[in-house]
Amino acid sequence: MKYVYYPGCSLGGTAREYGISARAVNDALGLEFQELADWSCCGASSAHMTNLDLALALPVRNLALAEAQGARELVTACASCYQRLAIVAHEVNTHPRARERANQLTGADYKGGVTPRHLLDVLGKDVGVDRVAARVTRPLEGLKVACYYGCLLVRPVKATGFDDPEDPQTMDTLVKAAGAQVVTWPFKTECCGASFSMSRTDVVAGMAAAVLSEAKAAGADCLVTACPMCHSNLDMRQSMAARVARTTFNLPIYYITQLLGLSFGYMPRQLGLNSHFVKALPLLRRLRLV
Amino acid sequence: MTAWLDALRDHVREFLSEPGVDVFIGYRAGRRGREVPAFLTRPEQASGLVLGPAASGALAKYVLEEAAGTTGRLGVLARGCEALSLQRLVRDLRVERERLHVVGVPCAGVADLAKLEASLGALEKVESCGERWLVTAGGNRHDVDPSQFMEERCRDCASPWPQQCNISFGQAVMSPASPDYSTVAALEALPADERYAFWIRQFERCLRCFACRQVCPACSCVECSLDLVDPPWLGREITVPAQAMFHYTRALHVAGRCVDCGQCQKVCPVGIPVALLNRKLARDIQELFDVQNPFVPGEIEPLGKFRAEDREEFM
Amino acid sequence: MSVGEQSWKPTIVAFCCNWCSYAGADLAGTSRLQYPATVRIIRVPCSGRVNPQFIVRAFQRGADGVLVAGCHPGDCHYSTGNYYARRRFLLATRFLEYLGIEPGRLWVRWISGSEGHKFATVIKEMSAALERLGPNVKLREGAL
Amino acid sequence: MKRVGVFLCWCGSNIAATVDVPALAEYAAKLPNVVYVEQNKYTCSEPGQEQIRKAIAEHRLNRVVVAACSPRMHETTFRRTLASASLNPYLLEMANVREHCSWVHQDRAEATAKARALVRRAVAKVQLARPLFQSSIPVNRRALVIGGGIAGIQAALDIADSGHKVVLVEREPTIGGRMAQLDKTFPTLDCSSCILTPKMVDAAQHENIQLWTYSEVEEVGGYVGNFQVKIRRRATSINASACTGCGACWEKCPAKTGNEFDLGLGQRKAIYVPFPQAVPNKPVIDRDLCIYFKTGRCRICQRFCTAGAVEFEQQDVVVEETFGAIVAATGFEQFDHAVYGEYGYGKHPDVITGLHLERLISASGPSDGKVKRPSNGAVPETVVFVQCVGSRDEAKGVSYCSRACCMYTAKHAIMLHEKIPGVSTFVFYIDVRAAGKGYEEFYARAQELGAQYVRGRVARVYQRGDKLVVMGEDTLLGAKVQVEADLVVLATAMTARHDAQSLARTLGISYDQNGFFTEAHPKLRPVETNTAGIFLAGACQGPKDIPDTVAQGTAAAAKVNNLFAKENLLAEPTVATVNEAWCSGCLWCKPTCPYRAIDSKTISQRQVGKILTRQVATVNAGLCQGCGACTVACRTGAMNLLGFSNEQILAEVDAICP
Repeated sequence: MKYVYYPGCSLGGTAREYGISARAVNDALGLEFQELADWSCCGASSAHMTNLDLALALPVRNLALAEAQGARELVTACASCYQRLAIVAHEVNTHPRARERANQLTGADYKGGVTPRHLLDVLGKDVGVDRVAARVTRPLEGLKVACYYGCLLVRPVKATGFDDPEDPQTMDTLVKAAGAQVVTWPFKTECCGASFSMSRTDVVAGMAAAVLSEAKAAGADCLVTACPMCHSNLDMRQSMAARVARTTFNLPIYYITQLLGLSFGYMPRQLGLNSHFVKALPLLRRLRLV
Repeated sequence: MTAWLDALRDHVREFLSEPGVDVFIGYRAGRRGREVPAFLTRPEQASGLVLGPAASGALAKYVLEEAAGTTGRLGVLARGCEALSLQRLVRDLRVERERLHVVGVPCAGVADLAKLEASLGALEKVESCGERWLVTAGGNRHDVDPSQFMEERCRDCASPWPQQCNISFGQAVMSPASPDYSTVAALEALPADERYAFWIRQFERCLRCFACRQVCPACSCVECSLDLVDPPWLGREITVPAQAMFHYTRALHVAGRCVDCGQCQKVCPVGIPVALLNRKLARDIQELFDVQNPFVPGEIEPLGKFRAEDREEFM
Repeated sequence: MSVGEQSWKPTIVAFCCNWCSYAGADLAGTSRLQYPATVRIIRVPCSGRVNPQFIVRAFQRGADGVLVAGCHPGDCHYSTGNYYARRRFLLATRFLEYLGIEPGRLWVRWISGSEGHKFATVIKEMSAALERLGPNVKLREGAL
Repeated sequence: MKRVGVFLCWCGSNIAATVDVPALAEYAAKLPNVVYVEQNKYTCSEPGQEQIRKAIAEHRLNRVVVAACSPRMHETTFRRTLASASLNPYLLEMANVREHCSWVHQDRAEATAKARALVRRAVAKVQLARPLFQSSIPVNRRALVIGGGIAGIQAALDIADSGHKVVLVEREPTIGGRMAQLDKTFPTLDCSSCILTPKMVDAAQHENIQLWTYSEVEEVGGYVGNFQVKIRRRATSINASACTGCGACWEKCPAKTGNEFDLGLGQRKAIYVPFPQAVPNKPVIDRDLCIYFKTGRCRICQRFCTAGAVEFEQQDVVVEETFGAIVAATGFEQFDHAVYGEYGYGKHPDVITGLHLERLISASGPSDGKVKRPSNGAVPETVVFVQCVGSRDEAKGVSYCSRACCMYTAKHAIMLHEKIPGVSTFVFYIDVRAAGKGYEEFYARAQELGAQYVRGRVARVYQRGDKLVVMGEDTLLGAKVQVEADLVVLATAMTARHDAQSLARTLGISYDQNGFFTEAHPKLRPVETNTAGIFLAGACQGPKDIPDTVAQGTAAAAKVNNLFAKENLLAEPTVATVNEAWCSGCLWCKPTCPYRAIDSKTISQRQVGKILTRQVATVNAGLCQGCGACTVACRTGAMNLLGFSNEQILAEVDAICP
């Protein structure tokens, strides 16, 4: 299976381990990801708050590039990129004037023929749980995972729509396929406050604490996510959240591709499992998964 | 000579001897090699019945005139297209099925007599002989390949074997699974303007002689709306748009009821491809309304019924 | 393009069923929705009353476009009239196209009594589409 | 000689501001056969109408065109004007230059040009108008009421009390409907059963009412005054006249399932009465559940029935009856709030709906009136009510307000405070709508008793240990709030019956985008439908509470009585008619007629000295509603529609084009 792939900025930076683990998983599953040539920032997390033209033009530039390269879909692993691309794709497809404006701004001639997709959607639908399960060589037995989708991945339904916005399941089925145990918990799609990650760390600490507390209360010993924002917030801000909640969490935050990669038999280093703030390996060692 | 013709004559002779029988409609030999409609009322006339490639008319519609004001039974000879035409008249309640005695015969296509005459000279006789035709013309006998001289409408005949007959003679022939719409598709492939120009070229020749209507088994109205002065459906003025209106109306009036006998096109003195209009509508009816064969009269005509889940294009 | 051509506005003859589409047009009026003065409505009891011959008649007499509007399927005041209309016009739209009339000349739309907005939108869209097509000369008396 | 008068209305400035009426008058005067033109400020006013009457007399007008508003507005008015001037009312034609012209266009020149075309059309059509006369149809004074809830019961009683026969058809084994499920009613807190049960008994015992429970309407034909209705009376498997209602059968029946009446909170048997006060109080056998019907063995109920009333061999019976009028009172359903996964309905047993709570509070309910948590039977200490679950939510539910929820939630809060001392209740709401007599006071009382109203939506309900955590937002404080609750009660929207559309099609009435039946006019004809003789009562027309439902039931009955006050109805004369000379008798018109108004008849014709008999189509003018579908099926045009004739429409097309 071949896809045109939009990496986004995070996957080369703060979420480098997401980027490399995604490559590893794709290789293992025989997915061919061709990087979108000349891609640029999608404007995520700030553009739509500050400049509507920019918020429109940046994603359309990338969509138009994909369209010009003959792609009908554009796959991204970052939940934030995905959401921006999907919202704008929806917007220009439902409002001809928005498309005109975007084309005018970018000088492109985007016709609306590209559907942005998230990697999770591709893994869940195109590859399918059965094929993922078949590739597992080291089942993640004993790992109790809280699947955390965050607020961006499945909302708004009009634009995204690949999973239930209140109780999404894609990641759950994949984690189960990898042999881990999924806990039932209510905060799958709660916000972690990522947009305030830099500006209002006090707010973020409180919100992250709520998410982490619920995961812990539900019996999880780690969280899994498919969003670089969620990851950095829950991982990097975890100690601060623990102080706010006057507790210790000690909950490693994994990317879905890291867990899948691990179950496929990759070494921790090949998946960037050594680069987390909350140490990612001790738990795995304890369960004899590495 | 066709093998079953004697048996047919015997049957008709017997039929005409039965009480309450008014007439048998078949073909007899005419002048110049033609075979023309015959209206037999006495048993002894049966020996004069003929049926060969030169019988290029259509008998079904004569039933209407014969049935009007009488109550007796009517026999009629029917090839595939004529049998469908009779079904049409029955479905349109123009004649009761019980009054008809339909005698089915096979048909492998009739001769384009004008074309034969043009290439072989004055016709004297046209007979079928196995797969070939024996034509006597200009004093000579010719062995002719039927495919060269067959009427156009017979070439892609979808109903070579008559259905729903009281009795039939000869060997049954398989019908093709679906009518052939290739001529329609070819025209559809043209750009709109060219198609328009094509039809205008056809319609401007129209003499409004109404021969297409007169011969049509689906045009059996007591009074034709196109003859009426009031309401002025058509108007009296002879303009190309009015001619177009005529053909549009005629085609829509037979839409869903046309049996594709092809007579309309055959009788047109100026060669307008009238059947090409009928076939377009039939093709669309077949596709849009899931009608298996739109040329076979059904219980209710496709435009007289609907399904709630019919195709929706008008939201 | 001359000035005269630029100011040309199409003429639309609309057959509206009394119960839904005519009421929809009335609602557009009571809601003061603005749409081009291109449309002229002929009231019929039901879209099932519209004879396809009326359509060609309108083209003959100089209409640039014809709209047939009725209740949504399932909502016919007479319960089934629009279903017959739907069959007739599925056929007639294709047939007119076959005769070489541009597909955008005849529109059929279901417009309910509560869809004043839809009525106005259909007229706006249809007017714009006809302006792109230009005046109709096909089948028009005097143009041939 | 046609003498047409044209009356142009200014409608104050409604028309005149956009259309140049004087110019239009000048233009109209030149149209064929127009002999008189007049402008009025308000043609529909009494002086305006008087002018028409005067002009008809003075100028010997025999055709009238009024260019004014929509004929849907004033055609009847002006027809009456013509009639009062001794001119046949159908010699009128209106040009709609207001709704279709002055109100929707701004450019004066364009609007005036269009108005000219519209007047031209009307003048052309009116020339071909013929005097038409109403025909009369006898009225069968017997009514069918579909649905035995409070709306249907009320309508049936009111019709029956006026001396007319009524058949009340109910799908369930008992009448009573939703109201029977309720414990108390707002704002008076009357016991629902206490006020409903006597009415149910009245309906059952009324000499003019036939009660057909466990029955459904299958087919409706005919027309006002003469509906032919096929009703399926499902086999109850019980001989109703033999059964004493003793209850031995259901005591002994071994097959159990959740009781629908208690929304599954309690149990019922295969042979059952839905609730103790059911009317008729005779059981039915649920054949899908009954062991005998599934396996051929059991018959325990039959063995224990001393009256010998159990009849397994009963079959459904389809009866055909004639009615003069029909009242649809089929009620509503609860919104399927499964789409609100975040509220955890179905996942957490302690998340219930308002109707569940009614059954829990009800003394005759599965818990004998004790409010208990379904999960563990404990008495709840904290209860959260969530309003607008489905209502006012275009994204996931319906766009409308369900009207009754605010008040029944206040009622629930009041009742909980009365039943459970020290309970805390929270009500999450968008707005509180308490428009009704005594409603605002009722809402205030709920607050006084301690119900805490929180303005905001609930985002999530989840289980934490034994408790339900309700996360929401208080928009007045601008803060997130969390409540640990024992019970969460969802005020689910009232929606149309899932099969309402199919009943609408059977009845030939229309329904809105939400599936509620559409009234003929939202303000002025609220219980009539666009199909004459069919009326609406209760929540099948839209969400409403009990007082409104009862009022509508009575209103529908008044309309039926109104109809039944006449021996004959006058039918619109704009019907199809056959020109027998042109008709070929093919009868292809017949299948297109939804009213079965077309039949064939034999005519004799003299032709060339012979008498010919032949078949032609004929229209029953009483049955025909004038849709005209047949006219298009007729190729000759022998079938024509009076008032919308082929001649007229062709003339209109000719006149309206440039």
